[in-house]
Amino acid sequence: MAASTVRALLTGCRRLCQGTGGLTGRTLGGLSGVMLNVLSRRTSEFSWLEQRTSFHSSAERRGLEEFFDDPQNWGEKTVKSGELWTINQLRGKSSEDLHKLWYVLLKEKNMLLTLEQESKRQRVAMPSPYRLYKVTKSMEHLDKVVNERETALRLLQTGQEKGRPGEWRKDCFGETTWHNFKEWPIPWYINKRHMQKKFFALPYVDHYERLKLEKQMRADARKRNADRKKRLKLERQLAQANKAQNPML
Amino acid sequence: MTLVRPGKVQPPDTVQFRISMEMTKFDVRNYLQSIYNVPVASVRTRIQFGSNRKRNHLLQRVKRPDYKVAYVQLAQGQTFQFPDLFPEKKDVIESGSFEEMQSEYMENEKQRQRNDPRRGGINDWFGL
Amino acid sequence: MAGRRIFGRLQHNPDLPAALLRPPEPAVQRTSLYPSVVASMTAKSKASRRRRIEGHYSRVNAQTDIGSKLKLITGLQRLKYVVYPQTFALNADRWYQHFTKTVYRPGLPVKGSGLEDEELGRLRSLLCEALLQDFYYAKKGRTFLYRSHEVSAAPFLTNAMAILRSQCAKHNPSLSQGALDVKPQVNFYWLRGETRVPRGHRKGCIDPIRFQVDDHPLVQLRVQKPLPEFVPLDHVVSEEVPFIPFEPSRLPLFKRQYENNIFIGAKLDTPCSYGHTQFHLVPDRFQRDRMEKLSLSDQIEVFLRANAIASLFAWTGAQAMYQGFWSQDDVTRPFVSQGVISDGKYFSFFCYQLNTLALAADADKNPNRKNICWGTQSVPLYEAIEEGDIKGFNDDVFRQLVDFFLNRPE
Amino acid sequence: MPLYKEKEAYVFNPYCRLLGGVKQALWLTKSSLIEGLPKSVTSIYEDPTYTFPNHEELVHNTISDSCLWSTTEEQRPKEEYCPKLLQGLLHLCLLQSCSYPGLSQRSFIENYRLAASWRRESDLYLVRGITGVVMSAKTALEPQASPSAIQVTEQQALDSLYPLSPAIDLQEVNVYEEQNHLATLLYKNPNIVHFCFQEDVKNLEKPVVVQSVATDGQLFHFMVLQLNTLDLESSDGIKNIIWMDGDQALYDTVASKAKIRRKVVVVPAGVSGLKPETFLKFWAMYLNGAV
Repeated sequence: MAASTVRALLTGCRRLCQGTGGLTGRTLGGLSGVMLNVLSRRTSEFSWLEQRTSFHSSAERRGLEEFFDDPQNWGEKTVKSGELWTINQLRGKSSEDLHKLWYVLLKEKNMLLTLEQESKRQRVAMPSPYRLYKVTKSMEHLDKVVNERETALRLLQTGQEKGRPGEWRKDCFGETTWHNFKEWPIPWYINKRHMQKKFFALPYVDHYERLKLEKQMRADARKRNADRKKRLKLERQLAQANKAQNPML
Repeated sequence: MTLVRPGKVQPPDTVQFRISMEMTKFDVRNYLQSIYNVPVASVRTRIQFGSNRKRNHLLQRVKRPDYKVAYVQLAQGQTFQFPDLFPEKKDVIESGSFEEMQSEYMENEKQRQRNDPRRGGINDWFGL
Repeated sequence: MAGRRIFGRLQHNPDLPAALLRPPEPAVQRTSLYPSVVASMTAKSKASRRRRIEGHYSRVNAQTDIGSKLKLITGLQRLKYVVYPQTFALNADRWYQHFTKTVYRPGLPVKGSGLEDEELGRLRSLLCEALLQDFYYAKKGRTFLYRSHEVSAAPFLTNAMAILRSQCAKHNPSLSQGALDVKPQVNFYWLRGETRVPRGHRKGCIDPIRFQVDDHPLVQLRVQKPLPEFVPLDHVVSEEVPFIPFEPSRLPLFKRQYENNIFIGAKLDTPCSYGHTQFHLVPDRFQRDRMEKLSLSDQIEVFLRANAIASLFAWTGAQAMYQGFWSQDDVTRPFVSQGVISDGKYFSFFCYQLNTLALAADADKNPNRKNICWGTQSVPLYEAIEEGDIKGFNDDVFRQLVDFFLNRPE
Repeated sequence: MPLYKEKEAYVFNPYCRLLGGVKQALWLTKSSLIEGLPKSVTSIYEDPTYTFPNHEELVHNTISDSCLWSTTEEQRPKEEYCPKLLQGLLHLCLLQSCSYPGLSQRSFIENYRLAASWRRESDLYLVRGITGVVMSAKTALEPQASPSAIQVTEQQALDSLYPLSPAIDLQEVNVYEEQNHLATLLYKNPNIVHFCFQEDVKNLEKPVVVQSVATDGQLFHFMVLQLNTLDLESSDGIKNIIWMDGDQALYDTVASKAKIRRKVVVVPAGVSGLKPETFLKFWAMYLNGAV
């Protein structure tokens, strides 16, 4: 299952490398890959083709040079970059676009990791280190969107929310955790290893459970009180300030 | 996957990477061939032990994480040289910016604190 | 088992290592009345280091018995690079040329033989029979992955070589007096280049780089008299030995420490101490179709060359060491051996002439002395075996094979 | 399992040690034993025209090469040098093939897989295993015993092993399918008789003769088997004939260093007590069928 997914990804990626999209090319003017998509975000009514023609990229770079930034950016203190992809922006994209965007981000991330390592080695500051955070976050968001879509599809097709069935269960400390089901070569009712597992808590745990609950409630209450106090103090200060400004009132 | 500058001199067709621990030789080969379109002839990997000699203020050992190193030999006679990513660049100061004002001020201060050349190097306290 | 053997050996000769490692330094002839001023033996200076090294050299040179000479040369155990003749490393041939100071020349120096066609035809029918026997008639079971060559190709080559040797012995009487080793062991140990010890208690010392070859040819022929040289010793070869500026570990080559061995496949007592021909089998890992699948088809010939250079150098060098030559006492006559590398179908032929053993950094003075390896590209012996019949038998390869067998000592 | 059979079969493989020894083997294969080698072999052995030139030195070199010289250790262990010695001797014999054209029509197969099965008194017996070297020739060996000698065997009675079971020390297995492969041979194994016995064809028109040589590196056992019958169910009728010449030492001792006990040389260094006659017997067996 996993292997076929990876293969599908790789083939798609190869297609991406061969048929050059606007995404793979680099922008002029020292904008990095993240920046490049800002335009497409604003002008979402443009089709892919129009973007490619209107958005002229430099000659396609191949091979290991993609592990490095644009040579014009070498030695710069700061490199301009676009904003990170928010999850809402990504939700509006088609799956095919997301697939392509994933590899663009991946390459960008590898490039930034290479740059980071090299700057550590040369003991100089990495130019615009925040880029790495932005790429990582974008990838996280993208992953979330893809998962959302998978879940929605699964719900439609099978009515299951999770890809792998499971349920909330208690463990021997009385904690309730999510338990993933798995396939057993031996049926569970004759499986000794499975029967040794405890999905319940004995009565002597009850006391500690209660203590834990109490602790949690205390923490909640403390937080609530602190918030309330802060609010009252602010209100008081505001009232005083208003009074000072308008003594007439 | 991080392309790193090799610590010891490598033959020109060898590229050194730092990869995640889960990646195997075959993964590296497929990754480079499919995503980056790089012809790969052979891949060798090893795991670098991160040192745990360092101690913290409680004299506990602090471990640096281990990482996996991959040496990739390129096929088709390709060679690779790690570029200089931080070349020396001339700083051009824009007119009217804060840096320009700062440098101007510093220059004036230096000028003010310099001794009077007409005194011929005689100390300040000497004379009227 | 091994423990008992080692214990038995110790029992025979309890003081063996110490006695062999430090024989007395030969006395220098005295000319003046007073002893000459020499550097200290134990100081940490360049002069005393030189004195220690020269003492070792003179000690080795003073040995008349070759066995103890070899023991002295190989006595010091340190980490050494293990050179595998059948290596997975890419472009290993240029590295091996550098390690062994060998130039490679395409083409073979051997002249054609004078066998009549009738005789050749008889030999060919025998060879074809052996071929059919092992690839067609004999029922073979299933084998392990990458080991099918051990089932078909290895017995074919062993049988074919034994048959050809026995048939050619009529024309080449030295073969009938010679020895045929099946799966022998060939070892060679040599020094080449210098390096700084990176860590350890000897950190910072300048140390020679040590190499060891442990080779296992499929079959080898040894004879009692040396083969004639291909070119004279002072023949200057125009080709340059490729220089590799990197450490051998970048090939990659790995360091190990174990007993240093110099061995031609038989001990010093053997009457057949000169090499004739070696036969190597290409393992299944390096079969053509597999290399092509890995898009390494340019490495097929490179692999064969590297194999020939490393194993023939090791074998010929060991023969020269058996005659008492070593790196500080260079060879006075060239040593020669031949090699055939085959996977049962494709054959490639190599001739090796050892012109120098002085490879260590302090002995490598004469740039004109180089070892020479002649070789051919691999050519198929036949096209295919179909229905008990051999299609497209290549007579040139066969003739070349017979020529190798007919090469006789003067 | 359609091929499953209730009755268990007895398997002989190289790891079996027969308690009954030759007697048991003879009973299992329904053979009668004749000490010494058959006439065709002894005639070659005694004929001076077939002597091997310069054989003493060559055999000496072969022994010391396989045992002492071919290793960086002091001496090879027996398991290693025994096949090496046999191979060396065979190559030595092969060198003479230019003088005897018949010898070039031979071929060797190493590690040959054998399988044979037969029924003897309603029990199924099997031979399985890997032989050392099998040498096969294009022409069959002539029958060594005359038809009258074969008829004589009818009267001879087989020694029974009573009180032992004839299947003692054989491995019991359930057999699904009976296999038969064809082979003629020359190999190294102490348990000779069984391997020699191979079922060639169901009905024998002409007796089949095979030869075998077994060695442990020092002692040589020569054996010739003539297969007269394949009707092994009953103990009556004509029987197979086996000539055996066992325990022929090729040399007395071989050692890399002299072994001295109480100032007396017990084992001298090198090969000592070389007996070229044993090699000549080997050579005669090799030459048999080619001249």
